[in-house]
Amino acid sequence: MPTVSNEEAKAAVQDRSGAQPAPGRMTRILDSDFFHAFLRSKVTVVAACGTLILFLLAFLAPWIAPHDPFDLASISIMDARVPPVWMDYSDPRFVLGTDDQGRDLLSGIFYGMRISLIVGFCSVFAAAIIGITLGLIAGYMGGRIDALIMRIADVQLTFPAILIALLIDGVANGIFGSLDRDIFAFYILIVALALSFWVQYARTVRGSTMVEKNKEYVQAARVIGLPSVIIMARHILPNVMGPVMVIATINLALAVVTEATLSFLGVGMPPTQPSLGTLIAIGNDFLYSGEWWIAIFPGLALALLVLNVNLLGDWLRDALNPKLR
Amino acid sequence: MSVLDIRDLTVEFPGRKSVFVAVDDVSLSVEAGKILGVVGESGAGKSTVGNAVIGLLQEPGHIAGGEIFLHGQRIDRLAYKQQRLLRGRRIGMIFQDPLTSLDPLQTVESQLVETIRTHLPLTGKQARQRAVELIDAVGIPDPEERIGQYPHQFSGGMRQRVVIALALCAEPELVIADEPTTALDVSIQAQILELMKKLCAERNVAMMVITHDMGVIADITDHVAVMYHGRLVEYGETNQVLGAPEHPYTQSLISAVPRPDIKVDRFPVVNYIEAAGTPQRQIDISTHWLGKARDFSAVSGPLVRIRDLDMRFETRGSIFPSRRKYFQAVKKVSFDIEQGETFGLVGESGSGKSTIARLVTGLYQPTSGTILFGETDLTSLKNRRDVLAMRRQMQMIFQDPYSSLNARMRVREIIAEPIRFHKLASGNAEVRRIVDDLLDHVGLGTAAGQKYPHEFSGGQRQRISIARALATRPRFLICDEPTSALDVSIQAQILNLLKDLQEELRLTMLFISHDLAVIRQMCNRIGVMRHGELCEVSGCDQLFEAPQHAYTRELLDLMPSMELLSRANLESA
Amino acid sequence: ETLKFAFQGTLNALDPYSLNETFTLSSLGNVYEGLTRRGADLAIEPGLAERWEIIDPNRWRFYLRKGVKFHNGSDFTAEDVAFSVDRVHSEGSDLSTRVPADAKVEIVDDYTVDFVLTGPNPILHYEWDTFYIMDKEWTTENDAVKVTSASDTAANYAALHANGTGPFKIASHEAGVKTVFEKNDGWWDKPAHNLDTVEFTPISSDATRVAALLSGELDMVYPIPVQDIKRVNDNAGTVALTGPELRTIFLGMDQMRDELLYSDVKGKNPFKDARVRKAFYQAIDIEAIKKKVMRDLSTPTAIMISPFLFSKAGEFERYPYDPEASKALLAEAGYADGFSVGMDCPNDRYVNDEAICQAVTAMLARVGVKVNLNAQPKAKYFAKILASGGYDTSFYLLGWTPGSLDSWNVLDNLMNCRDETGAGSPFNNGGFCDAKIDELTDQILVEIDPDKRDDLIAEAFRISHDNAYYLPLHQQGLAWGVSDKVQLIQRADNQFKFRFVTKN
Amino acid sequence: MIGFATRRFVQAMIVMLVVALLSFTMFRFVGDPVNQMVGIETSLEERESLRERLGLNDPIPIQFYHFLSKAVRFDFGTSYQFRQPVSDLFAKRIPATLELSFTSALFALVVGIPMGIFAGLNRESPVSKLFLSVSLIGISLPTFFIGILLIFLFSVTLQWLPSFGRGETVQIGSWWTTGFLTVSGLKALILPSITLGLYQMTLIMRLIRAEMLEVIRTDYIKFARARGLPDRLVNFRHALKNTLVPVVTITGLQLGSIIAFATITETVFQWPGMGLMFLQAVQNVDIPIMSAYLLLTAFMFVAINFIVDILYFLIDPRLRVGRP
Ligand SMILES: Nc1ncnc2c1ncn2[C@@H]1O[C@H](COP(=O)(O)OP(=O)(O)OP(=O)(O)O)[C@@H](O)[C@H]1O
Ligand SMILES: Nc1ncnc2c1ncn2[C@@H]1O[C@H](COP(=O)(O)OP(=O)(O)OP(=O)(O)O)[C@@H](O)[C@H]1O
Ligand SMILES: [Mg+2]
Ligand SMILES: [Mg+2]
Ligand code: NI
Repeated sequence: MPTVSNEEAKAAVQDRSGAQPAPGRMTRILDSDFFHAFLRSKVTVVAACGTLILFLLAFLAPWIAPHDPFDLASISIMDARVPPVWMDYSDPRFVLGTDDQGRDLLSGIFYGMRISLIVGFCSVFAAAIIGITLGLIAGYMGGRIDALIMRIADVQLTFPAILIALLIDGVANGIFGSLDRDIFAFYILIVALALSFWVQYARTVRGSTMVEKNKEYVQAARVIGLPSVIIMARHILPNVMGPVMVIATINLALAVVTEATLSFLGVGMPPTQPSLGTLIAIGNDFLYSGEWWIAIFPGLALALLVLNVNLLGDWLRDALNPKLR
Repeated sequence: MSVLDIRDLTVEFPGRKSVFVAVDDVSLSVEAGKILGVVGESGAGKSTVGNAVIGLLQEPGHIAGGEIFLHGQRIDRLAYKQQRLLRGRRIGMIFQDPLTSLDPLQTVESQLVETIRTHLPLTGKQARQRAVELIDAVGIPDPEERIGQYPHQFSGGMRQRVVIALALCAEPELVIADEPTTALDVSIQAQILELMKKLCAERNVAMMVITHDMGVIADITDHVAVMYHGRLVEYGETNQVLGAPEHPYTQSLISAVPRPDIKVDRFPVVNYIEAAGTPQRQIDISTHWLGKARDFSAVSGPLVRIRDLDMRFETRGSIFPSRRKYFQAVKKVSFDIEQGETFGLVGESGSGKSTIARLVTGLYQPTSGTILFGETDLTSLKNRRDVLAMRRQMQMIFQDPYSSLNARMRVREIIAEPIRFHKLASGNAEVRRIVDDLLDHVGLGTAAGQKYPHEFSGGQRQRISIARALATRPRFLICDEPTSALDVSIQAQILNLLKDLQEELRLTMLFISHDLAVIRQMCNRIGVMRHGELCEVSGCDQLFEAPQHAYTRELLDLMPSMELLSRANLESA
Repeated sequence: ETLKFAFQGTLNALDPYSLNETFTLSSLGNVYEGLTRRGADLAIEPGLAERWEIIDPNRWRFYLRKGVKFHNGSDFTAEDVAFSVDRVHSEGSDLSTRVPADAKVEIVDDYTVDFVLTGPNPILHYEWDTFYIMDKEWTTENDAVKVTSASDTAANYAALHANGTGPFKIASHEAGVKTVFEKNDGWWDKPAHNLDTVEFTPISSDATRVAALLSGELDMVYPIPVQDIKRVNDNAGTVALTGPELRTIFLGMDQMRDELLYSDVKGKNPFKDARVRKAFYQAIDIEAIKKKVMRDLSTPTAIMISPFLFSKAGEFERYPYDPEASKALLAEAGYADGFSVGMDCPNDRYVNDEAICQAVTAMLARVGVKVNLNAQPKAKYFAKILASGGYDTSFYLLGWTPGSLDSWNVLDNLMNCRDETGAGSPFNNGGFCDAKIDELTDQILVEIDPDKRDDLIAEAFRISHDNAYYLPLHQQGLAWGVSDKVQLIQRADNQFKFRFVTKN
Repeated sequence: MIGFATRRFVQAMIVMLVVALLSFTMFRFVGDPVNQMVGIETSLEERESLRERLGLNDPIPIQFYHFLSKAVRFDFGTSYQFRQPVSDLFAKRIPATLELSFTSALFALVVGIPMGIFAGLNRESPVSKLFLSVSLIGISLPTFFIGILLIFLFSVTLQWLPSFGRGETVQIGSWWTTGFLTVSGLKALILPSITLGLYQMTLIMRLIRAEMLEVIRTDYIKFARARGLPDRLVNFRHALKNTLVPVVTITGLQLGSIIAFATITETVFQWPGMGLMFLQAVQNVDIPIMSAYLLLTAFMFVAINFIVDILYFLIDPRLRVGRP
């Protein structure tokens, strides 16, 4: 094994940092340990590409999907439940077949994924932000503030997403009237999901924060004179992010699925604009009758998405931990 | 026959762009009943050798070449299972960082008992009995009571002793002790060294002791290995090496050992530096960033006045107040620290020194008593703004450098943070410059800024901690064992820097240390602590020449002798 | 033999007057009996009354069956009939319409009762097959005279126990979990069934219900989703029984408001224009819905009542599916570019209700009408579109089965004028008002001669058809899944009567 | 401790008050209960009188007051659907739900914890990667879908396990019925508990794995290894215990939601528990059941979180801050 002598190594190290002229931002990113660690993990690169492709498919759906499943005038019930092309009685127009309304399943997955992605990511993100903030405050401050936040969390826990959605929907209807529900559907979904998810983050972060705040590095930060906000954000937060990332990536799946349930309850997207979860729910009814593709393909798409995002999340969590690189 | 035989050991830490060779072609051997001392520059690879022997190199480090034999059996290639069987039973390991080596969630007792029962066929009761004996043997008072406590309830030195007890409890044939006495006062240190010597003599144990303390080397070792930059530069019998060092690094190292007997102006520095070593310049404080004018309000009289300070920890909680148990860590302590003075605090391990430091910085609320900083009573500060203002003037170097560093931040960010936050620099570029400069001054080199704390050796971590404390340009610096993990050359460099700062800026310091030589060189006045009480406060020379209190005399008597260090070398300093 | 079966809904209270709902009445009909009952073909048969006659237009006389005993052993007499009529009228009863409020019961002797009416009513006894006679002594003894209503704090005895005269007794009942019926050995009629016990479990999930049948755990489940019919038939040992149901599925439109609540047409109501309604009618390809959504398990219809319930139904024919004609009509009405309208639809009430709405939405899109579909579970849906929600809808899908199996019920509930509060025809959610239909409805109620009556009914339906007041879609089908071991009779009213079942 | 507990109890009361208030506001949006209580043909006047009798026309604060004053006497009224006292209904349903929750929690923990540890220790092992991915696919599919697939496989095709219900149950004492004591009862538990526990299992497994990855790189684990402790001790006593704070938090929350909201699983498997009843109550706007249920849930969550908070102290001695 070729070994580099001590001096050379030290020299190399020194070269890297100071002497060179400041490189451009792009070079800096490409040159960073982070990016390097990324490239080194094959699985992650694949997962990142997979995620990217799924995102592109979803957001470019109007341009790349062979049909527009949300354009009602273009779909025909007579095309309903056509099997995928490699099966008998298929139709070359519909590669993966059609659903019970005659929507092209491939296009439906693209379009539906867009809804699912927006709702899923926004709600998980919002929930994580709320939860982390409140959790940090509760854990770090303790005492009354902690009790208050945690009891609010208890109240919140009592109400499952379904009830929250109904509540918000009712309030929104009361305020805005029922007219613009298409526009509000998104917000209602996101708010309802975010509200029902944040507690997990808050409680987890709080628990870990209570442990972390007694550690010496936090005390050192206090001795420096950093204000609580900075201690929480810069010192404690990175050290409690591990579980948060796990929950967040898993929650994505839950959000997508819950969105479908809420839509069924009439507080989400209209049935003429099925999301990925809704497609699965529709297909679920057709499993016994042999029309498996309606559920299986969207299910696969969702599983693929969740898998990729989780693999990315796993890697990111490891990468954020310098000891694991 | 030698118990441990290391042949041509090379250990590498592959980085992204280059491979860092931490140990370069080192060959050593330790014989049964003999003690091998390993000294050398901080970051030279001493701990890495120890870790390699026990097979617990931190990833991504790995053995790149060489062989390790235990009683003639090759152990560096053993399967995981067999390697495990060696650990504890045949090789006892004392890691350098005793404060993080103990599981925070288990009592000391359970950690001891489980280790004993893993290796020895004892019942739970017997194991506990033995655990108590061990704890007693390493000099922890009140073992029956103490053993049921958790590591965080122990002082630094006590934790170090627990770790020693854990390493020795299965009576291994080889003990690797990585700086086993850094946090111990001289009397405990003597006791521990005695214990180790006894083990060697009576049970024929082979021992490898890594240390910076030349006194320890002289005292107990049979052979010495000197390491520099990953390589073995000198290796031989202790008398030989200490008395007539051959390699210039060894010579210069010995010459830099601080002297407890006379007070000198500056610490002698090591003048042997290889090409790529860290530059050591004397700085000109008047033009340097560290010396820039500071806007602290003037204070008349002592800067810090401590009055009747009491600190009580609850060691057992209960719903019934009568069943609660308390531990009185600090009892009615009062002293003043004048502006521009260094107040030394020495004393028994576990006597409450770190607790006082923490009380002063406000990390603990005292049970009673007042701490005046200038005219402000720190214990009654409520206003957040005032607290912050105080904090800026006051900094602390923690006893345990590693756990006081946020493992997820790069060293550069760690040091830059106080500068940014206290707005001591005008822009990012300046912050960067200051950080690089500080890193230079503590002998780490600017490249270190890119790395994370876990990538450093024990001494290097301690220097990061020092750099961070200096970064705020404090008026009052609390140093809790600031140089315990540093080799004499770095120690000299840093202590000299502190002295310079003190001279120019009237930096006030509370200096906690077990190293009486360092105390003697650094401090104007010294407090001696025992059992939470301050038994004596007096001027430096007076204390060393005419100690009042019996305990002080005991301490001074136990200072390791320097006889073996050749007179010639001492003279040349 | 033991019959195990599942239904999608639950059997809650056992009080036969507390809920006017098909499944509850159907189940209790195995335990309780009415004065009349309906046979396999839904023809009215003598039940607890052996025969009856109209002695003058306002007085009906019923001759009760002798020797009939309730499950607890007490005799069935005229007292019980009178008691039951009182009870069904009492507060908390959900079936009070079974007997006209002003009808009086006169006990002639122990086995003869007269019903005295204030005016002629040819269909007085049409719904009596589900007006179950209770035992006066048992009910009084157990302090259950008052019908348990939702506002009570304690359930009364009759809600948890049953004491009828029917072929089965209730052996145990845990609402929402399981109900066990036991053969009544003392039943007055000769049993055609060979069952000893019947176990009922509610299974709300369609797939689970079908799975339980396929795996042989159950002998009979209903309903089964239309898409699973093939699967059930293909599976060895099970068959799907299908047949027409009496429920008519139709679309209604708000024709009352001057401006639609949910539409981009402002200042006027397009549905007030018959051409728009006809355009909608002709835009809907009902055959496609039948084939693709209902998998042939539906019968497209042109009128608002099942052809089984109205002899002249065959005279009506749907307007043909013709998108071009539809567009032309829209253009004529001034909506050449179409318009948008919100549609309300339940998604758990009727067979494939949401899918039908979606198909309609897509079909209307093809003629330029943009429909914003709002599909909801029935609880929210009904709360919105019915009187209690202020008829908050512009366009909706609804299904209707006339409880009396007679057209008058349809006319009275769905097709007469109403005001904002629902007085008049409460379920005329669209609120259209045609004085002629109202007039005909009143005549039909009192017309005794069946032929004349049918003519009047036909005339009323004709008016509705010509004006496209409603857009009838189809009669929805019934689909029951049955094990090969079981023979049974599927009645078009979707009632499952154990007395027709044999198992081997 | 006693002080802590009483404080929490007072807080729990406040929480329940808020829950009661919120549920009251909410029920106005869920639908009209009267529609569910009567047949579709019931006349408007009757509906109106029913509303009146139910007190649904009273001003909300009055309704709230009535509700509260009864609730403190554990009287939650009569279910609109079942016409039975809500408390009786709960008593009947609770055993089913608790047994199912217990089994699935057991499943989640017994599978999740060891697999999490394994995956954390053997980061690169193909087995752990496979397990992580498969469990992810498991959770990315909706519960109902998984339930149906399991039923299809094990009930319809293989005919090994029942597709619905609790099987035979045995009465213990006056109100508890158990499925643990009969073969059919145990068989009936398998599919629903897997369906219900899959999500929690995945979550716990991934959490433990993530935390393990960090913990095993700490100095005290290194030292524990250096002392030659057997892997079992190192992994379980030292490493696992140090990962527990987030795990206990999430387990507590998940356990709560298993018990409280097993709605979908219970629906798919027609499990006669509280979740099923709750879903039916939501669909049928059965306000007494819903509000009693929410109060019960609120209390349960407060209790679970109380236990979790106590567990923190038991797990981590540093949290028992010794203050004079
Ligand atoms: N995980 C790591 N990654 C990269 N480099 C490392 C890592 N651990 C140690 N090093 C480097 O290896 C060298 C040797 O470290 P080691 O801990 O053996 O030093 P040491 O001789 O024990 O020093 P000290 O006396 O300060 O403890 C140091 O320069 C350190 O920076
Ligand atoms: N959180 C705590 N709970 C209980 N006892 C404590 C706690 N912290 C410290 N102690 C006890 O207080 C005493 C003083 O501890 P301190 O850390 O101040 O000692 P020290 O003088 O710094 O010793 P060393 O030189 O070994 O670091 C010790 O006996 C220690 O066990
Ligand atoms: Mg070291
Ligand atoms: Mg200390
Ligand atoms: Ni400088």
